[in-house]
Amino acid sequence: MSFTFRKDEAKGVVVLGVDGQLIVGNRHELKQKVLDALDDGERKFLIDFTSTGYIDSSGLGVLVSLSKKIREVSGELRLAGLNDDLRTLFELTKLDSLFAINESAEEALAAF
Amino acid sequence: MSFTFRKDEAKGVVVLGVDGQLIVGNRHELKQKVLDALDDGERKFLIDFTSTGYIDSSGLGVLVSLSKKIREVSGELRLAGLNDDLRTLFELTKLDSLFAINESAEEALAAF
Amino acid sequence: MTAPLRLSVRRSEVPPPEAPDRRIEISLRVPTDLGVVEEAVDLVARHCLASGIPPRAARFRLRVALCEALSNAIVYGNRMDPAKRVDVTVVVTDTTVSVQVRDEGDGFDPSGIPDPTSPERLEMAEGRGLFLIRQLVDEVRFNERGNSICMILHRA
Amino acid sequence: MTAPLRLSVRRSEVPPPEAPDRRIEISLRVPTDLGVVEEAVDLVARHCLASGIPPRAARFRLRVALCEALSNAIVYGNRMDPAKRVDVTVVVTDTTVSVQVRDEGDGFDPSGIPDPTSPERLEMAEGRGLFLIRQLVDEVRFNERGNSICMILHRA
Ligand SMILES: Nc1ncnc2c1ncn2[C@@H]1O[C@H](COP(=O)(O)OP(=O)(O)O)[C@@H](O)[C@H]1O
Ligand SMILES: Nc1ncnc2c1ncn2[C@@H]1O[C@H](COP(=O)(O)OP(=O)(O)O)[C@@H](O)[C@H]1O
Repeated sequence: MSFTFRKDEAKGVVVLGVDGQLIVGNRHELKQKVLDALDDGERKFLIDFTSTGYIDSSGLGVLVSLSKKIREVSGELRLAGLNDDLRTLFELTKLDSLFAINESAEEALAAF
Repeated sequence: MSFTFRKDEAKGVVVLGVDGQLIVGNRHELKQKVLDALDDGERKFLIDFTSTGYIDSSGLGVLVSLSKKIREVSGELRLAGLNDDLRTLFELTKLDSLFAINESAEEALAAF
Repeated sequence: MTAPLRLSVRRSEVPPPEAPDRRIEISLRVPTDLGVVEEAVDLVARHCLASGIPPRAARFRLRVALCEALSNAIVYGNRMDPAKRVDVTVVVTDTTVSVQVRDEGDGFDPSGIPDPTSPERLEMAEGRGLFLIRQLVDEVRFNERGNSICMILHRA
Repeated sequence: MTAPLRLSVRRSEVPPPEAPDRRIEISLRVPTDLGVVEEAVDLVARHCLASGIPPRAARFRLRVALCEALSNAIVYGNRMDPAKRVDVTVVVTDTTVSVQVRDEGDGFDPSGIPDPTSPERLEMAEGRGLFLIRQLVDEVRFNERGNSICMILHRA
């Protein structure tokens, strides 16, 4: 698993890509990356799941707590690139109601 | 597994291709095909292993007994298309000394 | 035989697998280490593929469910004790795939787990593991002690 | 963070598998039917691939050896009795792949098998099965009764 991390300067959005699985063994890395960026003053975040295999409940849990943290500082978090399988996880857990979800990273960026 | 069966008219050679495995469960089919052709008066045979996965000892056994049958009627049998793995089976069992083996079906046909 | 001819004989298919024989078991011993969960899940998924579980969705559900069960076994069951092991056994028959995950812990009572989709729990970071397992597979069974979970997917 | 940046974090690799834990077992029950030998061999070969046995030559040797052992178990061991079964168990560790084939027959004495490559035997149609097994795998063991053969390939 690896994360990619870049800044979209035009929109001022930090874009994180999850390459592989977002699960119990690595979720802390994603969390730390976002917390560090919040400390650096970043407020807009896009997490792109286009290259993600699967997410487990602790991965979902990290997304929930990041979403809270970002909201607390009036930031914005968007998710994008969920395939049908991944989207099912959000629907089953009703987390689709908690997140702003866009089809693609482009659409998500446009929506900030 | 399937066998292909054709007659090379120019050389008067019956060419059998073994597609898949030549093993205990199907060797009788190959044997029967060749015996029928011998009955029909055919004398030159080429068995092509280009599309063969593996051969077991009973497959080797069928080749040995066909070779004997064909020699008894002054016929000729050639084998071709053995990859390294298959060739090893003939070498380990010393059957490479019993058979006329050519690299390719073309070379074998030319050698009749 | 005078004209060139080409015929192809296909072996008759293996008899339809009504026989209760067609049963493959895969077992795998996993150390108590969250770092190997992903590899263990991948390995089992590859064996499921080798056993002929093709629908992508089934493999996805199995991977997530197994990941949950493994991390629960490691964290809650074996309490991260590296001297303990988790045993995974997959049984593939013509009709089902069952995945059993057994830890060396004291077990627990799975009936007392609250619904993580209720409004007051929706924003909690934890508590979705068993819920997801139950949603993703067709049948979930625990042993009496509660240290072994069996997740069953019906094929086709 | 002012300039666009791109960094990639790789999870540290799973600890080197010195641990005797990394052990996968695959078991398969095969009916006494020569028509299923090919399918059983294929299935085991696919699982070996899934377990990470890559060298083509090793898989070839394993397929031929397993095919021999299965047909012996069916023909000589179970004497074609459809009420009997053959059990195949494959154990993959980091250093070896062992394939055990057990039938329900009376067993035999494998020490008394003549060399099929001797000039007087070279043109015989039979008698190359056990010889091939012994040549193709690194180690062959029988149980005392002689109804179970274990074929071991060393990895790397
Ligand atoms: N194998 C296990 N052994 C002991 N307790 C377990 C086991 N699996 C789950 N539990 C208990 O069930 C609870 C709910 O687990 P789960 O639904 O996976 O959510 P989470 O792991 O996010 O808390 C855990 O907090 C734990 O107390
Ligand atoms: N599983 C078995 N049970 C009983 N006898 C066996 C078994 N496997 C092999 N044998 C005996 O060993 C002999 C040699 O077997 P093998 O080398 O495979 O050659 P082949 O099968 O061509 O005769 C067989 O003829 C049989 O008598």
